Parts: sequence; structure tokens; C-alpha cells
Amino acid sequence: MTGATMDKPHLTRAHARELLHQMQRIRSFEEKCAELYTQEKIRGFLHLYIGQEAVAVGVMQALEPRDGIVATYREHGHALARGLDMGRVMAEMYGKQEGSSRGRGGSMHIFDAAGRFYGGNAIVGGGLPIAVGLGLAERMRASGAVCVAFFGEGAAAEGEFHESLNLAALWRLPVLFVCENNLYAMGTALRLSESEPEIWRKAASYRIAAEAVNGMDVVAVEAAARRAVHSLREGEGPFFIECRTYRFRAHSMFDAQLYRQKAEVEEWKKRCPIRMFGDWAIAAGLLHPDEIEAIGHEVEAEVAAAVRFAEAGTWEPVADLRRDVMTPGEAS
Amino acid sequence: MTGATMDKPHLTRAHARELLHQMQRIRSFEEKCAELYTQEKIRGFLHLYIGQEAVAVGVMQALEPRDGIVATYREHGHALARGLDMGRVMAEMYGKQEGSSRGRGGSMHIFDAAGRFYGGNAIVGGGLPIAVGLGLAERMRASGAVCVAFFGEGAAAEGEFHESLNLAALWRLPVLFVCENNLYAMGTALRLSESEPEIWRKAASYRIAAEAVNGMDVVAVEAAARRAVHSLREGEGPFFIECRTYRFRAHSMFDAQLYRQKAEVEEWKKRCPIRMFGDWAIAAGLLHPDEIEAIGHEVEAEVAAAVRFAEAGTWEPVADLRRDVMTPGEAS
Amino acid sequence: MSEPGQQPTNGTATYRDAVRAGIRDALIRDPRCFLMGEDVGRYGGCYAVSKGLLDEFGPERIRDTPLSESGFVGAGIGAALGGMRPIVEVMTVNFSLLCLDQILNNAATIRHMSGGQFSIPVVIRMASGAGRQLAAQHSHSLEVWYAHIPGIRVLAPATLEDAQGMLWTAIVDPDPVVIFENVMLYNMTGSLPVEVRPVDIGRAAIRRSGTDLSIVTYGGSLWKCLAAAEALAEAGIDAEVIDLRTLRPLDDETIMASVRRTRRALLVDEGWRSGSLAAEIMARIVEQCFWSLDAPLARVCSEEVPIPYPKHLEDAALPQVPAIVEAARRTMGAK
Amino acid sequence: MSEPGQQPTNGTATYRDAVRAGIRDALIRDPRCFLMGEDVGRYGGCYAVSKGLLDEFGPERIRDTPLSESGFVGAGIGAALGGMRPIVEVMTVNFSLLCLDQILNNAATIRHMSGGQFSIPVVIRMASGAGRQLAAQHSHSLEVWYAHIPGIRVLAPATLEDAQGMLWTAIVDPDPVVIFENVMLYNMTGSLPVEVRPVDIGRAAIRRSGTDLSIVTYGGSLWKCLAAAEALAEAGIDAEVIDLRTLRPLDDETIMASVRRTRRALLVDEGWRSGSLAAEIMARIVEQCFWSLDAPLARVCSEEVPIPYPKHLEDAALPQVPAIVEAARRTMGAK
Ligand SMILES: Cc1ncc(C[n+]2csc(CCOP(=O)(O)OP(=O)(O)O)c2C)c(N)n1
Ligand SMILES: Cc1ncc(C[n+]2csc(CCOP(=O)(O)OP(=O)(O)O)c2C)c(N)n1
Ligand SMILES: [Mg+2]
Ligand SMILES: [Mg+2]
Repeated sequence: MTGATMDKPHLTRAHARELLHQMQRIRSFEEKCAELYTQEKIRGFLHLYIGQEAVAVGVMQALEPRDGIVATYREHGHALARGLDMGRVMAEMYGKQEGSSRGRGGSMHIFDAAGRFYGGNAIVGGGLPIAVGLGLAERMRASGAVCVAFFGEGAAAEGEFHESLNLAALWRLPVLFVCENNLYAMGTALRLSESEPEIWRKAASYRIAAEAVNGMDVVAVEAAARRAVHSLREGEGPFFIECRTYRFRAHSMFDAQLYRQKAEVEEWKKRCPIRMFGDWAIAAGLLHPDEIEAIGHEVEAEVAAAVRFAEAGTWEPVADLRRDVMTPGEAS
Repeated sequence: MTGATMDKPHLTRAHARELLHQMQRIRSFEEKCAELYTQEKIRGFLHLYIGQEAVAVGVMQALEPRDGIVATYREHGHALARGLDMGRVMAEMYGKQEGSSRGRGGSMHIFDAAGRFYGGNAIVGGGLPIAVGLGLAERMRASGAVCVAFFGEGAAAEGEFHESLNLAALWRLPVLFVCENNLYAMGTALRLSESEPEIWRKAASYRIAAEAVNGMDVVAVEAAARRAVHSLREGEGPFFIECRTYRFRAHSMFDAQLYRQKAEVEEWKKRCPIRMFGDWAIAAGLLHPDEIEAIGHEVEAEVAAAVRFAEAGTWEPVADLRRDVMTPGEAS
Repeated sequence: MSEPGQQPTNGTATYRDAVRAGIRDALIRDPRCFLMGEDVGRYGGCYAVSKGLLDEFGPERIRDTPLSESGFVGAGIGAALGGMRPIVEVMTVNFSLLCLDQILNNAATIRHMSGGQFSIPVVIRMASGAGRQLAAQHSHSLEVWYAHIPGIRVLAPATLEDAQGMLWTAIVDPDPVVIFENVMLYNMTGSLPVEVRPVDIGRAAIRRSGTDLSIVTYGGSLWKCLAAAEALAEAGIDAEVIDLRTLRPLDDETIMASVRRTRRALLVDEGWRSGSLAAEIMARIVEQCFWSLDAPLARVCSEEVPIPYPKHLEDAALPQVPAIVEAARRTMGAK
Repeated sequence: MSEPGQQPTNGTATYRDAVRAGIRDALIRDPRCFLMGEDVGRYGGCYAVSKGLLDEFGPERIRDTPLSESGFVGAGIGAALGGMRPIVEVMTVNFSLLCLDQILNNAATIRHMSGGQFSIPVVIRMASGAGRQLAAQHSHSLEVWYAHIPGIRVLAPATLEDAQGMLWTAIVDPDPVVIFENVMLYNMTGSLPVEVRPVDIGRAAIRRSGTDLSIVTYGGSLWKCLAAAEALAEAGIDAEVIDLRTLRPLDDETIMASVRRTRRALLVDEGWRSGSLAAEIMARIVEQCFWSLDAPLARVCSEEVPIPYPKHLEDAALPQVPAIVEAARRTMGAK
């Protein structure tokens, strides 16, 4: 984290508080999720975003409500940062019908029409063409809206990455590609998956403007996203941002993490985006330690309420099993 | 065609004759095929290589018998340049059991185990992973052999292009990627399919050494292929050559060519690799016009014999329909 | 359209024209509608279906794509999510394997995974079938795979009227629709209805009424079955021929009503035998009207071999009229 | 391996261990053999199947791949063409759609298209099935799609012995073999044979003999069927349970011999009902022993819905013991 990027003039106290608040919401929500997973309240695969919060929070600052978002199975952070109701997201993790996808999707498939949040895609790379299509729709309507696709560095090896970047560039679509390079795809280190490990350089193959930013620095991410979205809205075609980050936890709750050293994890934890930003904001006189404590309390209360909401949620009746396969009223 | 590339010191008279002879074999063979197609002796899709002969012939000069080759549905040229028997190739076009694939494959699926000629793949991009696998086999056996994949510029948009280049580079496999950029994929011009139309530049995304050559200049192609294969055998990892060429004929026999101007075709025909090389060789005193005429006669005779062979070929009995689905002796 | 029951030959339009008319109509009626795919524009479509449309509608709405099946089919799904009504042409079913993930894991599931929040009104068209000597990689009939997928609708128009009308019905459908156009039908001639109207896609059609056995089929095989029925009629066997039209969901009612009447059934399907759509229909008949059957069910499918290039072997690999006649006779002869 | 007919619980090894033992054995015996796939090495395999193998055999032979399903499966096919004996792990069947083109259009056809010149001795393993609350994109059972493809062999080991032995049989097979490992079986325990031996993959196995009806199934459903058979036995119904083991080619002989004896059959298959493998077996039974049947055939398959995340809905979507028992009773009750 460079002092330079933090020294943005537009970083008001309110905005600093907001950034910290959003990151802390994700962190606390997910720590709770991990706990609930061991209690078997949450099942299936649970992929935690802890450590990467600066990316989702930074990018979302640049978006408007009309913009669309496509994320992966590691999308709780994106959903919360986008403003989805925490209670409904938690209820989705439980599989309750009060959940954001009425419980059908679970942790990997959070959707929200109002938030233009298009999932929650669990096929690596599978969301990229969808984002291209959303961008195409905006472009054909000349709506001025943009679409953001979040994906991991592992996805960059998939053919769909290649096809999607080319299509977006060829048709000059307003798609922001945000690669969250956390150095591992499950247990596969970047150097084992990419002959060119500087992912952002691949964008040149498609003549897409690209940059790499420190993904542990929420302000740097926000600044890059604002530049990118500005360029998208100007009709300059797609933009690519590689955010260098790290996941502090296992890939999913099943992962014994045989593939990386504890020391490496500890090293990265020192760059925790929340602590770094908090410390910096205090040092810069933007936030007072009491405010940070207050954020903590606020967030704890929100998480507790979300859990209560999810706990109080109801199970969809089995009789409805075949619901939502086809549109009601149409033969199926 | 630059005099410079032609001024290779190793261009002996014999070699010049060989290059011309091989290109002429392909040209005459295919002109005959076009004729046979209108006579309905050859059916299905027929994709002619006319105009691109310098690529297959140039590249093959750099290969040894132990090296493997993967081509596309436009592969007659590669098969002949590789040394497959013209009669058997023609019989394959007829669908006779004397054909190189016993008639089962036809024009798009010429195979030859002895020539390590692995098809004849009609799914655009589908041969690239196969070439990577062949390269992997050589690498694991440390055999010193290499594998060449031929494909069109249209294939560069496919996800498999991306996956294959990355795998080959990551594992430093002895694979030579030869992109035959003839400017069109069926009726789609390069500028409509690639945001970065300089295909060879894409290799940089994978840290693969690459160059673009004049694909109408057989000597330039040969020189590039020799450099590339040398590097492959040294264990330097894959190599990428973009050959800039043009198909003089329609994409297939069904194509009305609505998508390109006659004038453009005529312009390119002036760069005919056979005439250009022949003229140059005469001017350089490497070949005498009589020799060129002799080559013409020789080739006509070979083509006529190939047609006779194919005509005399026999139809596989219908009773054998289920043959070659599984290995004989295994349950199916 | 000439009368069902005979291969129309003397009309003024082709099946290809009918598909084109359907697309054109959709583009005119709905500004959200656009056609996208490989070579749909400048080339005019690999089977000349979209010839002329680029001039009429321009390159934004007749959108040539690079060779990126997963990319542009996924983009069609995304554009549908984003409020458009894309018609995506996958040149042929043979290449659709490259985008099957998008169709199964996105088009067919997003509505469900989102708890019903999103619909995907995308139409995906593809040519299918063998018979043109295109060999093993270019001759697939994989309709049965698509018919296995909950969350999509699968259509197989066999007549000019259906080729035109189903397109519009598909466009207004809020869910993903996959349409298979058999390559052997494009040159089939007939006349087009002056007034374009959407056709009901919920029902199978009885293309020939008969009392002795029910022949159930779809797409390109329909015309072979009708020809076989004529031959059978000469031998005194009165076959009913059912054109499924919609492969998912299947119209059990029409099939079962027919089988209950005729008490015998023959399934004809150009897919490979094992795991064919014919098998599914046999299973349903056995489940639903076992006690009405007077004979074992039979099917004529493709031989279990990648389609060979030579004509005589390709013909031998595919269902043909004599084999259908023969199977029908056996079904009638069974005690 | 504990006795067939009961879910083994007290053994010393797991199904996962059995698969690993099979792979290990192949790597030791044949130097041309190597394992390749996503996270097979450092991670130890997403279901821990290959744990420890990297240390033993090194990164050349336990080869972690990037996320490039089409690329590395195609590379496996190419390496097989080039004389190696690759075992390619596609993490799960859900991701195999991304490489289906390579399997159908290359692995399954090259032998044929080349007129028999080339064989493709590749083994492709993948985990399959639902039951772990992984929701719509991660719960597919698409065995039937693979069983539709001429030119490949499809195996579904349901026991520890088969999981281990089939691997070696697959390796020595000169043709492409696809192996499905049901995700719910990995933790199943039993004992491993001391001596590794290839198992015959040509025959289905009768896992429980019975006289009243034949229950035909495979993979993860086998154990549910055996449990159902126990419940049925208490109700005086003596069910025979057949484990298909090989899904392509199917062992008609064993199936038909059983049905001819019991005169009734129930098919159980975790795939979606329409176009299921169950349908194919029903079709074959009707074709081959219609006159032996005393009741309509029945099937228990998955509901036609993308698999929902919540446990109660996932359970309701999949074949379960009570539904199997119930369907068997109805089949017995049918007059
Ligand atoms: C096509 C596909 N292949 C494999 C998987 C299994 N898988 C799930 S997440 C994952 C790693 C993805 O890594 P990356 O893209 O870097 O994202 P991250 O998990 O690090 O956020 C893998 C291999 C999958 N879901 N989809
Ligand atoms: C995956 C796939 N998509 C579409 C096609 C249909 N098709 C056959 S050749 C071709 C054009 C390929 O162009 P290019 O790669 O440039 O090779 P060229 O024909 O110019 O030699 C197309 C679209 C195909 N065979 N495979
Ligand atoms: Mg990652
Ligand atoms: Mg081209």
C-alpha cells in the first residue's frame, strides 16, 4: 500500500468510513459463515473472501445502480458490497426461502434482480461470456450502463476468458474485467497455471487497456475502477484490472492447504486490507479509533440480525420442488 | 517476396526443384479435385488449399519423419507435402477403401500412421490440444521429435487456441504452431473476428517466441520453420509462426464468395507462390524453364495416376459398417 | 405448404426461406431481437438461411461473430438476461459441444438458481443431422442430449410452416429455446403462409392418420416415415405418423392416445440407438400404456458408428425408408 | 470389500483409497502411464484421490494442469495418440462439458476416421452425481450422454474392488475409457484386495439374487437399491439387484436373463428422467423380452429440475430408498 494512492483528495471522512465499514461487513459476515459451516447450518461448498475485501468494495464504489455485476462462487463479498441485504444473503446460505435466491442457489449462487447482481457462477470462467452479453445489451441500447465481471486468476487459463475478452474488445463493449489474482486456483499456484503470470499483460492480446493494482489497497482499487468505468462510459471499449490479492483462508471448507506455506499466509495477513486501511485512516486523521470500534459494533449487530433472520427463515415446501424450472404459465 | 529471403545460400538447384515440385503437386492435385467435385466423384465438403501451397511445403522442409503433424479440414496440401501417396489421398477423396483412411474420413480426415500425420480435423481449433498432447508425449520420452499444428487465423478466436498455447508454453513442449492467416474464416474477415488482427502478437501472452512471415514465399516459410524447429529441438519450448497467405478459391465448394471483392482476389493471385518462386528461380539461374515444364508433366502424370488409382479403388462392403469403432477383439 | 403425408416438391419456397422469413419477421416486430452467429452476415449463413438479412437490418442486428461458440452463445444468454431477445445461430450441432456448458449450466439453470428472478429469453438455432457425406465430426444428431436438460425447450420443425412459425413462438417464450433444423430439409420446397403466425409448440402433430401402428418421429426423419407409410399402405398396413415437433417437453398425450388406438408403435430417430430419444419415448409408452400394447415396441435409429464418409456407408448408417418399412412389418407381424 | 448386498462400513479402506490404489498400480506397472488434471498434485485431488502420489511419482507423472478442460483433455488424447497411457482427471462431470467436444469429436472418432490406423488409449476419470448440496451447476449425472457415444467405453464402478480393478482394465484397453466415480461413494469403506487384479468390465454383476423383480442400476444408486431390496425382503418381495458396471457397451445378456426370470423390472438412475440411461434399458428390455414381462417397466430417476441447494429439496430431487421401495411395490402390484 503506497501512501501515494491513499492520498486521494476525494477521500472524505464519510467515504473512508464507508470503505472500512463495507470491508468489515464482509469480514464479519464471513467469519460468522465459517462458524455456521462447522455447525452445519451452511452446507455444500463455502468459499470465503476473507483477505480480498478491498477488491469488491473498491470496485463497487465506481458503479451505479444501473450497472450489472457477474461474480463467481466466491461472491458473498461482492453481493454485500453491492448492497444486497445481509439477512437475505445469510438466509440464502442457509437455503431458506427468504434467501436472495429463495434458497435454491446457496452460497455459490447469490442473485439479485434489483441489484442487477447476476450471480454467483460456479463454473470457472462461465460468467465471462454472460458479462459480455450484458455489456452487449447495454451497448445495443446505448444505455450508458456498464457491466463488471469478477473472476480469479485461475479462470484466465480457460478458453472462455480468451473468447470473452476478444468479443468485448472487438465490439467495444462496456465490460470491466476484474481479475482477482489471489495467486492460487484451489491448490494450483499461478506459476503452475500460466506461462505468462502477469495476467494483466494478456489484455494486450485483445488491445484492451489494462492495469495491475494492489488489491489489498481499497483506495487503489477504487481509483483504478473509477478510471476504468469512466473510460467504459466514454465508449472506449472494455477495460481490464488485475487486482493482486490473497485469500487468507482455505479455498473452501474442505481444503487442507497442503500447497502453500503457513509463513506465506502470515506474510500476506500483514497486508490485511482492513487493518491497513484502518491504521492509515487513523494516522491520516480521517478516522478516530472510536469510530472504528463503532463500525465493529454496528457490523456485529448487522451480522447477528442476519443470522436471526436466516434462523427464523422457512424451508420451501417439498411440493414446490419443480418450481422455477420454466416460467410459470408456460408448459414444461 | 523479397529477394533477401530467397538469397539463402543453402538453396541448391535440387532443393529449388523440390520446392517447386511439391507446390505444383498440391496445385494440380487440387485443381483436379475441384473438377472431380463437379463430377460428383468427390462429395461432402471440399476445402481447397490453392494459393497457400508455400506454407505446407515450406514448413515440411524443416521436419523429420519422426515429427508429428496435425492439420485441419484444408489438409490435402499438408498430406501431400508430408509425402503421403497421392493415389491413396485421392482414393480417400473418393471414399474408396484404398484411401489413406480406408475411405472412412474423406477430404477432411486424411490420416497416415507411417507419416505421423494425425489428420484432418474438421472442428476449428480441435486439433490444437491434440498437437499439445503429441508434444507432451515427445517431451516425456525426451525423444527429440517435435509436433506441428497447422490452423487458420479463424481458429485463433477459439478458446482451445488459448488453452493450447498456454499449456505448450507452460510445459515447454516441442510444438510448432503454424497459423495460416488467409484473412478469412469462411466469409468472416479477420478484422471482424479479432480485436488484435496481428495474430503472431498473441503469442506474447504466453511468452511464446513468434514471428510473422510472408506465406506466399516458400523460402521465407522454410527459413522460419527451420529456425523454429531448431529452437524446439533445443528444448526452448513452443514456437509460433504466422504465415500471411490467401486462398484463391472459395472456402468450400458451396461458397458464393459474397464477402470479398474479385479485385482483392486478383491482387493476391499476382503473388501466387508457385509462379513467383518459379520466376525467381529462373531469374536466379537455379532452374531452367524446361525443368519447370518437366515438373508440370511429371505432376500431371502423377495426378492422372492418382485418379486412375482412385477410380480403380473399391467400395468397402456395407457389412463392414461397424468396423473401426473399437479395436477389434475388444467388446463394443 | 403442401399436404402433410407427401414430400412437398412443387412449391415456391424452401424450408430455408421459411426459417429466414421467421427470423425476418421477428426482427421487424421486436426491436430487441437480433441474430448473431458465425457467418450469418457477410457470408449469408452457412446454409444460406440469413442471406440478405444483413443488407436489410445492418451489422448490429445481423451480427457476425468470431469462431467462439462458448463466447457468443454465452453472450446471447447474457444479452437475454440484459433485456434483449437474441437469436443465436450455432452453425451446426457438431460445434454446439463447445457451448454446451453455457446452455446447460447457464441458460437452463439461471432461472432456477436465482429463485425465479431472471428469465433467459434466448433462442438458439442449429443445423443438425447427417446425409451430406460430411463424415464423423460433422454429422451428429444430438437432439436427445438437449432434450435431457430441464430448463430449456427443444424444438424440431419438420415442415415449412413450423420452421417459420416456431421461430416466433420461440422468440416470445420467456425461457431458452433450442431449435434444430435438419440439414436435409433446407432445400425442401413448399409454400409459405402469407400471414405469419406463431404456431403452437405444445403439441405433436399427426401428419398421417392410421389405425394399425403409430410411427413416432421428428425432423428430417418425418419425410422418410411418411414415405414408409405410403409403402406400408400398399401392403395393406395403415400407419399413423406422429411428428413430435417439440422434443422437450414431449407431448405424451398425443403419443399415448395414438398408441392406445393402434396398439403398436415404432420409433424413428436419426440419433445413435443407445441413449436415443426413441428410447425415451419407448420408456414412456411402456410406463403409460403397457397394457394397450399388442407387440413389442421397435425403433429404427442410426447405427452405433461415427458417420462414415462414403455414401453407401452413410446411407447404411442412417434410418432409411426400407428399414422403417421392414421394422413396421415386423411390428405388425409380431404375435 | 465387504459383501455385496450391504453397504460396507467396517472395512479398512475407502473407495477413494481404492481408486488411488488403482492409479498407483498403473503408474508403477507402466512407465507410459501418468496422471494429469486440475489439482491432482499439490492439492492432492479435489476429492483427495491422488493424495501422496505427487511425492511418490513426481510432477511429470502427477501433472497439475491449469483450468483448461478442453486443452488438457485434448492433450491427453494427443499424448495417447503419441504412445503414452494418460489418466486424465476431469475434476467433475460438471466441468466435462467444456471438453466434451474433445471426447466426442476426437477421442471417440479418430480411430474410425483414420480407418483404424490410430488407437486412443486414454482413460478419463471424473466424479459425478449429487447429494452434497452443491446446487445446480455442481450436481450433474450425465453418464447417459457419454453412454450415447460410439467409440468410447464408459465405466461406473460402484464397489471398492471395481474402483481399483477397473482402472487397470481401462489402462490396458486400447480405446478411450471414461470412468465415473460417484461423489457419494468416496468415503465408503471396505477392504482392498491384497493382490491387485484387473476386473472383467464386460459383464454386469448381480449384487443380490432375487426372484420377484429385477432392479437394474449402477454407481451411487446401487447401495440405495440394495437397501431397498432389504426393505422389500421384509415385505416378502425378493428383488434381484443388478449393477451395470459398464454403461457402454451394456451387458444385455445379464439384464435380459434376469428379467426373463423375474418378469418384472425397475430401473434406478440418478440422471434426470427424460432421456435417462434408465430409458435406454427399458427400451432394450421391451425390444428383447417384451413377452416375458408381467408388468409395465418402471423407473426411479431424478426429478426434472436443476438440483436445488437445500437438503430437503435435493433429497426430494434424487432417487431415494423409499421411492425405490414404493416403485418396486407398484411394479409387483401391477396386474
Ligand atoms: C470449469 C471449472 N473447472 C474446475 C472447477 C473447480 N474449481 C472451483 S474453484 C477453482 C479454482 C478457481 O481459481 P481462481 O479462478 O483463481 O479463483 P479463486 O478460487 O482463487 O477465487 C476450481 C478449480 C470449476 N468450478 N469449474
Ligand atoms: C468449432 C467450429 N466452428 C465452426 C466450424 C465451421 N467452419 C469450418 S471452416 C471455418 C472457417 C475457419 O477459418 P480459418 O480457421 O481461418 O481456416 P481456413 O478455412 O481459412 O483455412 C468454419 C467457420 C467448424 N468446422 N468448427
Ligand atoms: Mg485464485
Ligand atoms: Mg482463414
